[in-house]
Amino acid sequence: MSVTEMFSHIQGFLSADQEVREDIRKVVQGLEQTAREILTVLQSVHQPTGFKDIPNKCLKARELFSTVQIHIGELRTKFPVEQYYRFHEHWRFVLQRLAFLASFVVYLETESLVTREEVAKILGTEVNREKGFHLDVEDYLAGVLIMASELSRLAVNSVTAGDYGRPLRISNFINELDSGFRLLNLKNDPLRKRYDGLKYDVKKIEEVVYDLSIRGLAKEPEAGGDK
Amino acid sequence: MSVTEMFSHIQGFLSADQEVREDIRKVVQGLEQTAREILTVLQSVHQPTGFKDIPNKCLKARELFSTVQIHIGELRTKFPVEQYYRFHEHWRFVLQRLAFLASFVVYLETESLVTREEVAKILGTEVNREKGFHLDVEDYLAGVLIMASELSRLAVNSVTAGDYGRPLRISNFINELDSGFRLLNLKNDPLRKRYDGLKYDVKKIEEVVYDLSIRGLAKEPEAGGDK
Amino acid sequence: MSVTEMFSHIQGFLSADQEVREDIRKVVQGLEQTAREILTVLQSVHQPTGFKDIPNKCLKARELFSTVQIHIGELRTKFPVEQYYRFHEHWRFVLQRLAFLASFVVYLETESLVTREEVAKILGTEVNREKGFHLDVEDYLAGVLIMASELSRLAVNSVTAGDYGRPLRISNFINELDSGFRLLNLKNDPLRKRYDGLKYDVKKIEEVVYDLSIRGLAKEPEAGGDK
Amino acid sequence: MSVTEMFSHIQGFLSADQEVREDIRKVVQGLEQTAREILTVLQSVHQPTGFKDIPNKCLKARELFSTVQIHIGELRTKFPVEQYYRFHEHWRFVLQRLAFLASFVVYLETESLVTREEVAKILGTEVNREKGFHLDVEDYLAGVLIMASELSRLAVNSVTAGDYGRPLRISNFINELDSGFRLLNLKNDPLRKRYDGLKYDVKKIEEVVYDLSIRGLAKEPEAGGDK
Amino acid sequence: MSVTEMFSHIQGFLSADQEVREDIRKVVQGLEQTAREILTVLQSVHQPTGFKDIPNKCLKARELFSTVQIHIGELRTKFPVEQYYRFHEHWRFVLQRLAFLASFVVYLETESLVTREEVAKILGTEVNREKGFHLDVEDYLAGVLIMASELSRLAVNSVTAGDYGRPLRISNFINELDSGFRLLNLKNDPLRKRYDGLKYDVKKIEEVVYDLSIRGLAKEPEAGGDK
Amino acid sequence: MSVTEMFSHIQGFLSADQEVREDIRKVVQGLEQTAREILTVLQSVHQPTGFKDIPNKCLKARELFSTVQIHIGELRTKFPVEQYYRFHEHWRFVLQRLAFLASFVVYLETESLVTREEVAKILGTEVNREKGFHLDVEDYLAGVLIMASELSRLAVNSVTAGDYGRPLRISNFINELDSGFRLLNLKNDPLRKRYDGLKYDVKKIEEVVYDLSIRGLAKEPEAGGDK
Amino acid sequence: DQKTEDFVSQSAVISAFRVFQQELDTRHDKYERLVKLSRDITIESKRTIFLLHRVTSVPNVEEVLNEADNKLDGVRQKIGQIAEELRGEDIYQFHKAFTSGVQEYVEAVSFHHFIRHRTLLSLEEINAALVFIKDETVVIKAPGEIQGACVLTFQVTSTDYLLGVADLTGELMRMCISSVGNGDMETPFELSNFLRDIHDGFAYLGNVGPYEVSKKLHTLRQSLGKVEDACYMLRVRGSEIPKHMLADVFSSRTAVMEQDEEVA
Amino acid sequence: DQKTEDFVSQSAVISAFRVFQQELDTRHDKYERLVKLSRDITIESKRTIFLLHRVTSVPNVEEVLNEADNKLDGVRQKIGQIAEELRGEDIYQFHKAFTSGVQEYVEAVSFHHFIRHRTLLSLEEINAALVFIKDETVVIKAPGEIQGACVLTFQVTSTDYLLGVADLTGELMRMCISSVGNGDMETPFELSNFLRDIHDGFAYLGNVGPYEVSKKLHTLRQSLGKVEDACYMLRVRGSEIPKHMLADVFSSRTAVMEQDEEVA
Ligand SMILES: [Mn+2]
Ligand SMILES: [Mn+2]
Repeated sequence: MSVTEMFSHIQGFLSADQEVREDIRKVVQGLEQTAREILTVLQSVHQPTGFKDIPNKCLKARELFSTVQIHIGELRTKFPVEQYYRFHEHWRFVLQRLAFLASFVVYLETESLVTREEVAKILGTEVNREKGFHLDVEDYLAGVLIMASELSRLAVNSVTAGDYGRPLRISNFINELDSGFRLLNLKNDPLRKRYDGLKYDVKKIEEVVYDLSIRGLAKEPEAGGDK
Repeated sequence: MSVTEMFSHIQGFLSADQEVREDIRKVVQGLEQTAREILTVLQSVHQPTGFKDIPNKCLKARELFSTVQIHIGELRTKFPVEQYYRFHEHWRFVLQRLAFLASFVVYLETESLVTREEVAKILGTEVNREKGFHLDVEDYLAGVLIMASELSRLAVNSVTAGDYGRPLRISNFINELDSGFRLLNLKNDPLRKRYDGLKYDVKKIEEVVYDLSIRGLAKEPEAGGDK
Repeated sequence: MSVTEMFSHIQGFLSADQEVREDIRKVVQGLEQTAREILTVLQSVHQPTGFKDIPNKCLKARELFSTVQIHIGELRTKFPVEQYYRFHEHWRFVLQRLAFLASFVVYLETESLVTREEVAKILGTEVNREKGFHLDVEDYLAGVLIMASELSRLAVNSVTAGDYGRPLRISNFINELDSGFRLLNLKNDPLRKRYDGLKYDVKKIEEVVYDLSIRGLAKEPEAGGDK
Repeated sequence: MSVTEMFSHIQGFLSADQEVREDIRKVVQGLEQTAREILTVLQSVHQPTGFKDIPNKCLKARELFSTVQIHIGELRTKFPVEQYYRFHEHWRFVLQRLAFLASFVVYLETESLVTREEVAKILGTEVNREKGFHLDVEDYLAGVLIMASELSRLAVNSVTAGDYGRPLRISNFINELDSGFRLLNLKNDPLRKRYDGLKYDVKKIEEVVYDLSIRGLAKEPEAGGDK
Repeated sequence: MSVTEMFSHIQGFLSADQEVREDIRKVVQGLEQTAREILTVLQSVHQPTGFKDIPNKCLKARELFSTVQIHIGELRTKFPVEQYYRFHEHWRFVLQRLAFLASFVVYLETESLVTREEVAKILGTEVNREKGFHLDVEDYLAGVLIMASELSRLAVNSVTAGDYGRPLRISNFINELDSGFRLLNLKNDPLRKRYDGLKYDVKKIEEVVYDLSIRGLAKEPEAGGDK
Repeated sequence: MSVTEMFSHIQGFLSADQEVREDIRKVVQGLEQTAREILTVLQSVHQPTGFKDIPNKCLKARELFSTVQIHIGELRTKFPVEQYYRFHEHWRFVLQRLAFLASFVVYLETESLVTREEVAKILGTEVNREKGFHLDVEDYLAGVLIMASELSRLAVNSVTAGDYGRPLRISNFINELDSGFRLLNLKNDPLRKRYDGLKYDVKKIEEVVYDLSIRGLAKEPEAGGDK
Repeated sequence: DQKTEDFVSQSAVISAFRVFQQELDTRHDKYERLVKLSRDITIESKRTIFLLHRVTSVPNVEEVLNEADNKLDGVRQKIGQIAEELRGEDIYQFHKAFTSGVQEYVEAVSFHHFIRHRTLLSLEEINAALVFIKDETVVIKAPGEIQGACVLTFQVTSTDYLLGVADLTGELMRMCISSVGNGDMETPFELSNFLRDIHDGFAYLGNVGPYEVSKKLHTLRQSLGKVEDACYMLRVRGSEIPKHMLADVFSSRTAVMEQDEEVA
Repeated sequence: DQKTEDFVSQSAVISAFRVFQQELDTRHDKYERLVKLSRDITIESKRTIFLLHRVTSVPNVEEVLNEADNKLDGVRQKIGQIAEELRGEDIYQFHKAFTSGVQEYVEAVSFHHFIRHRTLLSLEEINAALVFIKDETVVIKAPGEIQGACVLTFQVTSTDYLLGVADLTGELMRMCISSVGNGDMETPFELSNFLRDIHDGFAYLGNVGPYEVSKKLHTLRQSLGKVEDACYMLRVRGSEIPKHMLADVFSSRTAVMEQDEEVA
């Protein structure tokens, strides 16, 4: 085989690779667009009027997640399954955002922590690495941490909207989450840095609960009733 | 000696050094794991139910500190005593965390400031640099400052838990600490930056005490009775 | 003159410059030490017992300012008078702290804003640049802003100490100050950032006054009558 | 599943991952050591005496490549085959060095460009991505480019050693290589940057040939005889 | 012990530490000054006229090294021997420069590689870590690498000065050095980066030898006599 | 118009812009491909056999330039004419390469400097900015400078190919070019950097001419007679 | 003969380069003039913003707004000078020279607009105000220019608009905190809603928007947080009128507020 | 009574701040004017440097030097305007505003000096040329100013001088390469020695010098390397006149050089 033939052959490889990347990029753009739309729907819960129909907003978000599933379904056809990590960087960012949005919806619906399995189901990915296009553990965790910071904002705004019970429930939830994360031995990487931010969210929410309880506004059964 | 011999000889040095570092890293990982466990035990004091059996939590933490002592005992065998500062960066972070945990336990037990000697005893290190594996003064101070920030959180949460006397006591303690630090002439380093954070803790705690007094809730005998 | 000679010549310049800086640094260290001592004296006004003998504390502080004057007197001998801004960075920080301390003392004594002339007199500097070692207007303003933040803390603590009249007086004072600052066109520099902090001080004091007024504790006669 | 259970489960994942990385790192260290040994063998071709027994040096290098194959065989047992790109960064650097060494040996033996298949065979990897641990196209190309720069050095040193025919042959070879690379549409990445260096190698070799021809020293039969 | 007493005590520690650092800094400044003087002496070998009395320049440098020994002798009295690595950063830079200067002098005198023992003797430090103020292996290696780059400059300038034999000798020396370094397993640190620069020095010197040999100017007995 | 509507509106703008950029990128890829093909055709002039049918190679290149014109024709339809500099970065690089290729062809054909007007005609662009898609003067100059560096290579290789007249003609040409560039006031930008490279090209060619002249190979009659 | 030919070809190259020299110098000089204009615009816009912040503490808002409008007229004149410089040019060629000034103008003018109308000034409105009529129609440079010679426009790009609006949010946050400090109970909520709308708008743009905008998103989010915190605190405080201590809130309240007004 | 007292104290604060406002605005405006002057100085100095590079290719060096001197006179006038602005000020207060312009001037003027005198222009010589006599002695601002009012000086700091000289070395390197290209066999060696002296000088200063200088040391070392390489190559080439091919070197050589001169 001559040098020219060798390099033509290699150029074949490279072109194929570039096409795969181009294809992936396009699908990811669609995903990002949908993710932004879901975000817009869910962000409205922070508005004074937004607290009233959270269930409705969740329904709307759920509908948009079916579009996400279509995109993901398309994405997995764009490259061989065993090359997931070859192209990981292309979708890592948007997948973390989507994991955040999924866990936020589930929290708003049930006030509980979404499992990785549920997120996978909502997004239309596999859970197990072996089965194909999956949600990486670290990306799932990143999504959960983004949600934690959104919840600290929600605690503040729910008070503004006159809902004094929610902060206490958020506080309990976020404390549980914090304990969970303390079980993990994280490397010194972006996830670790994000986790370091969690303690500020915990503190912020505790201060909201404090403001309510010192004014006698945190009068839910769970609050301990000690005053 | 030929150049090759010289460099083979030097490679011996370098390999030995790399092995020492590898060994240290492993022991430090164990220390970090234990530190996270102690933290989990102590974190629960922030919860409404946690205020009830602080002594119990301190006992549990004390038990875990004996594991710390074992790790430290192992660590000191890994390198010659006079090279402490050669490898300082490897354990500096975890040692500061442990100093924080030790001083927090002591505060919870006695509401007083732990001395460096006590911390050294709890962790199983020497106090004097000359005697071997010790706790550097600056690492001790860093640990104390982390505790100060934990105390401002505790002041907030003790109000939520209905304990109105504690914030005032914390306020006095932290003011004393602040005066203490003002005696120090700190360099422009990480410790100085941490110390700059202390004034926010002082302020936060003062605001908690304010909230209690304006509502007539700060009426404990310890409060000085000057109103 | 050969190139080598010229560089020796310049080396002379540079060495002299370094010596000047070394000298300045030493005097500035003394100034910082004294500033910390004055701060410790004045910090005690925040404590419940501290409200009683403010005049006494002011006297003590005034005494320490005479040490400041000695240091400043020494400082001005260290460099040519027209090169003030060449070495400005060395003392800028401590001079702002001292301007703060001077304006705080004057406020505690008379509840009025110290003038630049008075600060200069207290510190032993000139007012006009032309006359020699002076206090830059931006450093004076920075000092005043640090005091504003100290006053918001004082408003909080005076309530704790049972002095309900002081917050209202502070509120008036700080509002006047705020009006003054609104006249200035600041660049995007540290002073601007500090001035942004003033808004939070104003807000905090307003909250204290509000807390007092809804409880009928804001007694008008005390407000301003004592000047 | 409780939050604690979920996170314990996840910690299992993370620990396994960290162990895999630790294992890989160790094998890669061995590979690097062997690569350095091969390099030392091959470097000696640049010395005046080295030109004499190039075949011998190639044989020695070939022997060392069997050690490489053993390391690679070990490496592929350390992680599931479909996660090649998950850990790619760990061995990418050393694999490029090895691809360089393999293509340099083949060039010295046959004065022709090694194919990717041959490199794979020499290193003991697969050629096809699907079959398992393989040599990525871009890493192969990077190795070839490192060789090109080594050849420009060889052209220079062969003249010093009195071999006036070799530079001309290298020049032809490198020109062919350059044409080959011009067929590729490279992204703006490290490989592209390396390729930009190729033109300096081409130019350097042309200048060596020039130096020979202007002095009438490039008169070998292989030189094309066109003058 | 009260908090104030504790902190006064600690301030004692910190002051002592700062004084030690201040003392060290002053001695190091002296060392740097002397190092610059030695550099000035040795740099003159690059001048066209400088090649003539290299021995003389070496003598001058040797004299200045006795000043170095005095400074080092003073330095070792400034801190306890087992805290070498606590203050290492203060003298690391200048010690590497001095190791370079010592190895350059020795090369100019004997055209051989200085051993670590010799450098230690020239600078007046210990060789063994255990014995006290020593020259760290990595600092010695850094000094040797700086010399390598100086030698590539010397090869160029010796040709300009009409000395055609020196480059060939430098080339042999530097190749030996390169082989030596290839025995080392360097971490990914500044030293590694410096070592990566060595290959440019090797190449540069080879090109000088090439330029000489193609013009028949490299006619020393060692050159192989192949033309 | 509500804030949301305004952002949707702007989103429209931005999407349109992105599409334009995507379109441009595709056409530019085609241009780059063609440019690489022209380069391959012209590169062969550097080879000993290549000197024989330069005219033929120029014809081939001219043919490929008609493809360039088609691409450029397409490119100008992709965006509004007055926004050339909005998207300049997308094609700047390839246009400089093409300007180089055009000026190289013209030099090979006529041994004279192509005018900006001619380049524009060859590439199918306008000369005047007002008329539409044009060639920026700095891009034209960059192309000319790339050619200069190619000519220094050609001078070297023409000697290898036994053409001793060409270097002298190139020398005259390049000197004229250098005089032209000396008239320009360049900013510290890429063009300035490229222009700095011209000095080295001039130097290299001068060296070739020197080599020829000391050997009596620089035959005056050939120098310039053929224009 | 040979030499003359040389000379002719030489002067061709040299004279071509003389043309390039002039072209490059002209371009560079223009760029420099635009940079200077941009700096002037930045400074004057910043001063206008400082002036506008006074509205939270003075009794006569309209007076401040008018003064600011006058200042902005001055800025617009400078922008007119930019437009003059860019007459017949591709504005993107010189965009870097004046982008920062234009962004600062967008910030100032949209701040002014918000204070007066409580809405977001649109890009179209901004551009509509940047039409300049020139008196000096005497100089007619090119034949085709005659009818348009007396009207000049300047078009702010959507990127500059977005960057200006992103900075505006910082000023809105400052205004919010000041309002709380001045005892204003309504403005903070208005600002909070407005800022949330802008925040959601930017979030919706996401990374479709220009790169520089995404760098500012973090600050924007922080500002929104500060404003939401302020509103939260107003609500929490407002919730609390403890019965056992209740005084005549409203009378004392108004007393305090009157005093505030005197001070301002 | 209370209210009047308030009013008085209020106006004291407010009027103090009005003074501060004026002081700050004046300072800021002055800074801005100095920045603009500095930009002008930079551009004109850079153009002078480009002009000076023509000396390696033109027959009449003196003409270029004179033209450059005229340009530098223009720059000095601008520096005079800076001096005017700084009259009675602490120049370090505004130093950042004009430091880059002054450095570029040092680079240009010392380049000019080197070409004419082949020595390094000293800081003292530079400053001696920055003395300005003002005609408008009519305006006497302060009583003490009378005798000095018509003479203004500007002092380049040693740091600015060093930074300018550090940049000069880049231009010297360019000049060296150009000289080789033009067949000049002597200038490169002169430049090499001069550059080595400056390099050794900077090495001797070491980290005693300002921080910005040490950042430039690497580039300086590179420039020196390029110049030393060029001299090396001249020497190697010059060593080689192969006997078996020797032609009439000198005659053909001069032919080539004559031709070069025609082109220039
Ligand atoms: Mn702004
Ligand atoms: Mn320059």
